[in-house]
Amino acid sequence: MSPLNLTTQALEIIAAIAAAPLFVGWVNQCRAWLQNRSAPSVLQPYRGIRKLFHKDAVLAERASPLFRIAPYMVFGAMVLAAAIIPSMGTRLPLTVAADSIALVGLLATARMFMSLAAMDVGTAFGTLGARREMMVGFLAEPALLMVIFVAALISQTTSLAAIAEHLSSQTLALYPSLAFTAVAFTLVLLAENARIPVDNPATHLELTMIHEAMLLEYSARHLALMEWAAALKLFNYVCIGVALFVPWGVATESQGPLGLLVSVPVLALKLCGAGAGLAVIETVSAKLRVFRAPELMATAFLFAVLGLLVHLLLGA
Amino acid sequence: MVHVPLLLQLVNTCAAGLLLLSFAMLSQRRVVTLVYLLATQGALLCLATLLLAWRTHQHHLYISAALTLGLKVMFLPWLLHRLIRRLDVYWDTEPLLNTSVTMLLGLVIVVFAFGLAQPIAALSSTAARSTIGIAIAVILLAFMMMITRRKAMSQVIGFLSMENGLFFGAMSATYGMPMVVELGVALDVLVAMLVLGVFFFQIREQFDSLDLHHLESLKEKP
Amino acid sequence: MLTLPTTPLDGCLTVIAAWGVIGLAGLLRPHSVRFVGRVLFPLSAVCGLALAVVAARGIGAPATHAVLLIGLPDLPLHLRSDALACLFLTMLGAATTGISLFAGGYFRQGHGAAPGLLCLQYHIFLASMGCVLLADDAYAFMVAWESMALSSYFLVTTQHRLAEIRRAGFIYLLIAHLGALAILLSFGVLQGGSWQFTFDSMRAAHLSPPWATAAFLLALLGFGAKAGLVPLHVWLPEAHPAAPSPVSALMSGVMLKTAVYGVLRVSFDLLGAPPWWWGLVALGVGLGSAFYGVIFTAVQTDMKRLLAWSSIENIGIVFAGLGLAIIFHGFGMGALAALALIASLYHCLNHACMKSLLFLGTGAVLHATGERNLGKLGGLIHRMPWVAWLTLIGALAIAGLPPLNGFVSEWLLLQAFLFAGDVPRAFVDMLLPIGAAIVALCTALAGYAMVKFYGVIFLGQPREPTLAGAQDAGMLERLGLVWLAAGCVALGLFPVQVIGQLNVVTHSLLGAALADPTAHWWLLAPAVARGAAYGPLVFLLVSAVVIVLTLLAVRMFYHRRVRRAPPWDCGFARLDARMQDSAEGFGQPIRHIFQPFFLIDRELPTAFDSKPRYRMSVADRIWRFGYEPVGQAVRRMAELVTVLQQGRISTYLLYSFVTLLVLLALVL
Amino acid sequence: MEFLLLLGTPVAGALLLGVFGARRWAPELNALFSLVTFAAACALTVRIVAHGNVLVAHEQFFIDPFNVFLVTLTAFVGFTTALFSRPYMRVEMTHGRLSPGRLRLYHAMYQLFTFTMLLALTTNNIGLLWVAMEGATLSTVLLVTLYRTPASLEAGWKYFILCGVGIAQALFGTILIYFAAEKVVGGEGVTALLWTHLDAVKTLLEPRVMSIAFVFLLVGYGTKVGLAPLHNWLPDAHAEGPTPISAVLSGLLLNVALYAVVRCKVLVEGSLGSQLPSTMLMGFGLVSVVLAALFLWRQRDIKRLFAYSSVEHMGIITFAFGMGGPVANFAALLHMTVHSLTKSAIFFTVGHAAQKAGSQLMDQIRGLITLSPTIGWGLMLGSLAIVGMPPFGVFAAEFLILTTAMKQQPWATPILLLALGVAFAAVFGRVQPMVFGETTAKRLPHPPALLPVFVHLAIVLMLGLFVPPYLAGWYRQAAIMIGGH
Repeated sequence: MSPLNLTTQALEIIAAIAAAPLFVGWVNQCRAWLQNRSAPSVLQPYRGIRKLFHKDAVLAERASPLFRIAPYMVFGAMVLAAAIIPSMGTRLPLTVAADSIALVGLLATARMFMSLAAMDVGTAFGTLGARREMMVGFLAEPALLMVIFVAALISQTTSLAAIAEHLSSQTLALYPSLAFTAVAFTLVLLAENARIPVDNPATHLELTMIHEAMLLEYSARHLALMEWAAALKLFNYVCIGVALFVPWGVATESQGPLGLLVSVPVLALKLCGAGAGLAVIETVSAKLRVFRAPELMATAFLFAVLGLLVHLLLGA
Repeated sequence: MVHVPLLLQLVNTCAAGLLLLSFAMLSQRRVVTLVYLLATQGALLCLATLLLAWRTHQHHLYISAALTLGLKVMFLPWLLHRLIRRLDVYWDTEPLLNTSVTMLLGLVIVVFAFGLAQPIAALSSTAARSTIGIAIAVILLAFMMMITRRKAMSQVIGFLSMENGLFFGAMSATYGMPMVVELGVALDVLVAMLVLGVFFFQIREQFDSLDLHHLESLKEKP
Repeated sequence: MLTLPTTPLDGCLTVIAAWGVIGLAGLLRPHSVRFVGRVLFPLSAVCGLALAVVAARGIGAPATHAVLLIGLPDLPLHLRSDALACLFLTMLGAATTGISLFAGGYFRQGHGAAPGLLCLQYHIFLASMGCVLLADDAYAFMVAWESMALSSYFLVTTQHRLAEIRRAGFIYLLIAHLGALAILLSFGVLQGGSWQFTFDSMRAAHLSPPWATAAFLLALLGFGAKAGLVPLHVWLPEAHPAAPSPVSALMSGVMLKTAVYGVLRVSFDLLGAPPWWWGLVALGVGLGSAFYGVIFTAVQTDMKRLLAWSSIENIGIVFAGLGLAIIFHGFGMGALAALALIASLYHCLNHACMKSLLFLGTGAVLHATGERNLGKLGGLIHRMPWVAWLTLIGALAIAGLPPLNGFVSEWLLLQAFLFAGDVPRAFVDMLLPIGAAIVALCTALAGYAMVKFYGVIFLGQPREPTLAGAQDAGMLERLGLVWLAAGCVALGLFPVQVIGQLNVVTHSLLGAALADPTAHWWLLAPAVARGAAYGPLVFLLVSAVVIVLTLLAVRMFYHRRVRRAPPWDCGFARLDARMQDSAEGFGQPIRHIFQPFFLIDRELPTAFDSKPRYRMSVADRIWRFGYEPVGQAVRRMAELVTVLQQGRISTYLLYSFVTLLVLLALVL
Repeated sequence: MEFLLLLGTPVAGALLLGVFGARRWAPELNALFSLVTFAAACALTVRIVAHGNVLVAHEQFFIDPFNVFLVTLTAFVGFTTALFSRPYMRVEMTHGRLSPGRLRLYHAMYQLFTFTMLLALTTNNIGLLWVAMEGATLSTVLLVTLYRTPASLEAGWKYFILCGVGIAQALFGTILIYFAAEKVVGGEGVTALLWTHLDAVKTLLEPRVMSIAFVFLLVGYGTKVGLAPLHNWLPDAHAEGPTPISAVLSGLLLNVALYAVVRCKVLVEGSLGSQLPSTMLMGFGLVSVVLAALFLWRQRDIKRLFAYSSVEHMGIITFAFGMGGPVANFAALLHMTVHSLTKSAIFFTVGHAAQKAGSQLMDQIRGLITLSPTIGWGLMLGSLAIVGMPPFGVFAAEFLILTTAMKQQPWATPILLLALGVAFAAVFGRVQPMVFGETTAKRLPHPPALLPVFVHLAIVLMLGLFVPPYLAGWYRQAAIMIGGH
């Protein structure tokens, strides 16, 4: 492992941790613009997190150690995920830790801990949130897996870095299968990150909320970590999408230090675009009833499998 | 036409008589008469045995004739009469199958029996080989009688007449069985009758009738 | 001073004999819990450990035979220990070590039968499982197989005073017996005209394809009945909850695997070269069972029944891998076949650990609370921390989460599915990705079910006041749980070493193996795909480092003040335990989504009920529409037959008469 | 010499007990006589093992491997049953179901019955065989009607008439054999009925006659074996008689009748040289197995249940003999042994169970295992053994039979397997609730005598895992002798 790779790795982790709230802020701002409201500052998420860290933590009397560990677990899982996803460079030392399947497993672990923590206090809200989260998750997870499988089949490997490298290294080729999976992935992204139409991060209306319901009992630093982890999660998903569908510009072994320098602004551009797109989707679509969410996920799953079949059929 | 000596003609006549008696028993409903018929059957059997014994100089046939006389002509009918009087069962009720049909079936069975007897008779070297068919017929008719009757008593009589048939068959085919067996058989029949005697009284005291429809409670409940 | 056994076979036999002796020793003082629990069961755990060690060393060793003096006059019992048998024996030994330790603390007075008797049945069960794995002729196999069913039946009906437990036992033994008859028939076909019933002669026999297929399908039927493959699974959700927990653990964790062993033995060893489409059958049945099992897992409200259904799911996954292996083997794709088979075997090992762990956990809960119904549990993590945290490991593992063991086999299986690309048969190559999708879906649903299982039992508020008195598990029980949990972790962190052993087995079965799976001791990288790798140790290390750093950072830069307060009640002051999600509630989305699969009987309160109550039960369609009609049919035939026996003597005489005439007519 | 002892003891016993049968020590005396008989049988066996076949009393009696093991079995089961009937009959007395007079009759007839069976087994003269069979019927009829209840009278009557008529057919069959043999053996009378002589010349016997004779013999003795559809007397007689009698009927009488059938089959097959007799036996066997399996489903009375299970097993054995060949015959003999041991053991436990519950209706027998573990386990293990669960001997026999069937009559195998499955469900489904569950019954005045049960089951278990070489060799000889082709 060359120093270059090490720096890439470190850079990626730090960038992810640092930029995740910023991305959230960016998405909110875009959305505000689209809905021509006066937008909060892009830095608003940082302020929120800082404020939370300063507050006293209030724990429910019945909270068990699991409840206190969960935020660190979730946060750690997201950081590890960020380390694996080739957002800037493909030669990451840590990719040996986990390939794309393990990545999905990692995200599942985070989800599971979050749900368990939500059930720990034993309020109506927590369990309700946990149930809905798992309900969305058990369809979103295989869908995501299928999405990744298509790319994996195209590039004959399950290592995300290798996939990105393979897809980026070749001249522009049209993969109809990837078109299907792109749709599926978008739906999964929305669902997994508690965005409209599946969930509405802005409200605390128990009939609609999923993610927020799980966090109700958290406060102060724990809540801060959870929020940060959520931001990281969104960031990671977008990066996965980037790595799978628009990998061009990512730094590969051949390009050396220059590639890395190039890849950073490229990534920034991609993220801005993605954020804007996300905002658009969230603006034009309406919140679904909770029980429509599984149908949406089923559609995603279906699209992903279709993509797989298309790939096998057309060999592309 | 081959000439048949007089004695054998007589034996055949006895055989015919036996068959006739079986038919009579098949149709007869008066129990006392059934017993008389049975006794007559025994008598004919005994006569036939004697004739054969005389013609073939088989001495042990005399003994079996004596057995027949003692057992089937005298003792058993006497026993049955006594039972009938003690339990006053003089009449059998209407048989399960009406008489004319029974007769017709009996005819069919006789034909079947004769057919069955052909290969056996063909081999037999005994004087009375032609009567084997009749023996089988008697057995099967007795069987039928047991099937169609409703009173325990008449069933027993059918059983005995079957014994007669067997006996006659043994004799006409092979001049009777070895003495050991003959005695054994006779003993069994005797014991059987005694057991039956006991039986009748037990049944009687339980159901105060010998009607078989009392004995239909043990069955697979649907 | 007994001389140490030389070959693995001798070693295994010694252990099995020792188990027999321990079992009989139980009859010395049948009612003394101290003697049986504190002396005999730990002893049998030691034996289990010995078996595990001996058998593990035997995996690499060449096959050894033995012929006992007992058996049928012309067919003495043949025994044989080869790689496959040794692998499963290792599993038996390892799982038994934990379970017996736990059982030592578990069985106590008033469990229906006397502890000594239970001890006897338990050890006969263990010994017969060992014999099943060692048997090398049809008779020995059948005897061991049925003794296994019988002894487990008695264990299942320990609390025979309850009607439903008797019913469970009856269904169990009936299906087991019918399955055994199918297996017997299959052996009858397998010997292929040699009429020697030793496995050697079966290996030598060359069957025509139709007969080979018949043998395979019969074996699949027979062993499937034991493994609980849909639609032969009906006994499993009944029997496993009925048994005492250590027995449930043994049945679910080990006994089901003997069925897998049987199928492997028949298809790869006795039959030799299975055609690819058998694999398709196995794959279909496996995936079907996995899916059917997991959706039922998600809606159960009885914790042991939930685990039983989850066993159906896992066995389904094992058979899916097995089918995949057969398919690849049929197409001559050696490496992939090896990969699939390894995934399947690996999942067997995993399931043995995690399912036993979970069943023992429920056993401890059952002891502490006397409750099996999820609706009456909750919040036990405060009362029974040991059980709770150890069970958490099992739950995470069975949900297939890295870096625990469940994930490894899932990973291997998905790899196998994924790179099946060049299967030279249309449709098949289309079907395989669907299979992968189903496996993924099942794993995700397993996660759902496990969140429900763990969350409802251990987290939240206690739903019953009585739970306040719950005691944590005793010393022996903890030991057992720790052992199995350690197994889960070890299998999760050191897959390479395990696969090194499994590779030997696959090589002996398929004649093919992975190139060199043990290239890096810390990195799981089967050579089938470029760059596809998974390093559990790194994974664990990195995430641990990150978590610790975060923790330290937070503590360094900020305060660590914590205040305790009642949870937020949305201004509604009387928030109580009843307002948590019930088990039914948690299963509701699954019921809603997969409605057609369930036979739901719901009783909803109306607005005007004076005392409204909600009752809901989910039944299995297969039982209603597959089994009950058969029973009806037999009953109807029996009714018809009874017409023959109407008690009238004349009729009986008529039968004899007609029989006589018919036979005479026949000979004429 | 042991042979006289073997046949003499029961006769003496019958006479003696006919006089003292009602005394307090009569049961012990009964058991003692049976024990002596058993000892004689063992001595005889030893002698056979040492010197091979023997003929005694001017060839009127002979012992060969086939019947010697049945003799030992009969004597053994007779002895254990006598042991069992000691406390059982006492309880019956205390319940007031028996008068001293009846007890005398019971003991006398019990010995007489033993005698007739031993005679039937050991005689060389097929005529005497017939006489002995009839004698067995007569001696048991009175035992079946021992309680003089309406039901028992009905059962006795049916037993008497059906078996009597059947036996009569058998007599005609015997006559025909004699007739056919006379031609060949010639000589005056007796020798033409001696099985040994017939066996020597069986190939010369006239086929047509022999085939007809076989039909009569099969129907005749088959009625006593209880082959469907001639079995109708069997369940009634088993259910209504005293339990020890049910035990010996199932365990011994059926065997003896089957023995007679097989002896005749050997002769007839020899003369015909065709498969006809085998086919008939297999047909009867299959019909019996299937019908019995279905009948089992409808039973309410526990003794009827096991009576039908006897029909089923007799069907299996008959089928095996029908298939012929060393393996099948071997299996059939093994099955005869284990069946009579297991079934009698079951009837022992059933007797005690019914006494405890005060009823033979299965719905009223509950929770035996809590009431009296020994009885409970006895019934449970016995039933598991009888439905063919390894490692009991019944399974070993069925394993051999089924595998041979797959080899020789593949078409029949699925039928057999299905029937076995159905029978398993029926029997086990009835037994389980009786053994397990709660109970309300109370203890008995006399402790149950369950030693016989566990001795029987132990032997059966051993035969399942290990058939002693001499026993095996003995079976083999017998198997070869009865037409191992």
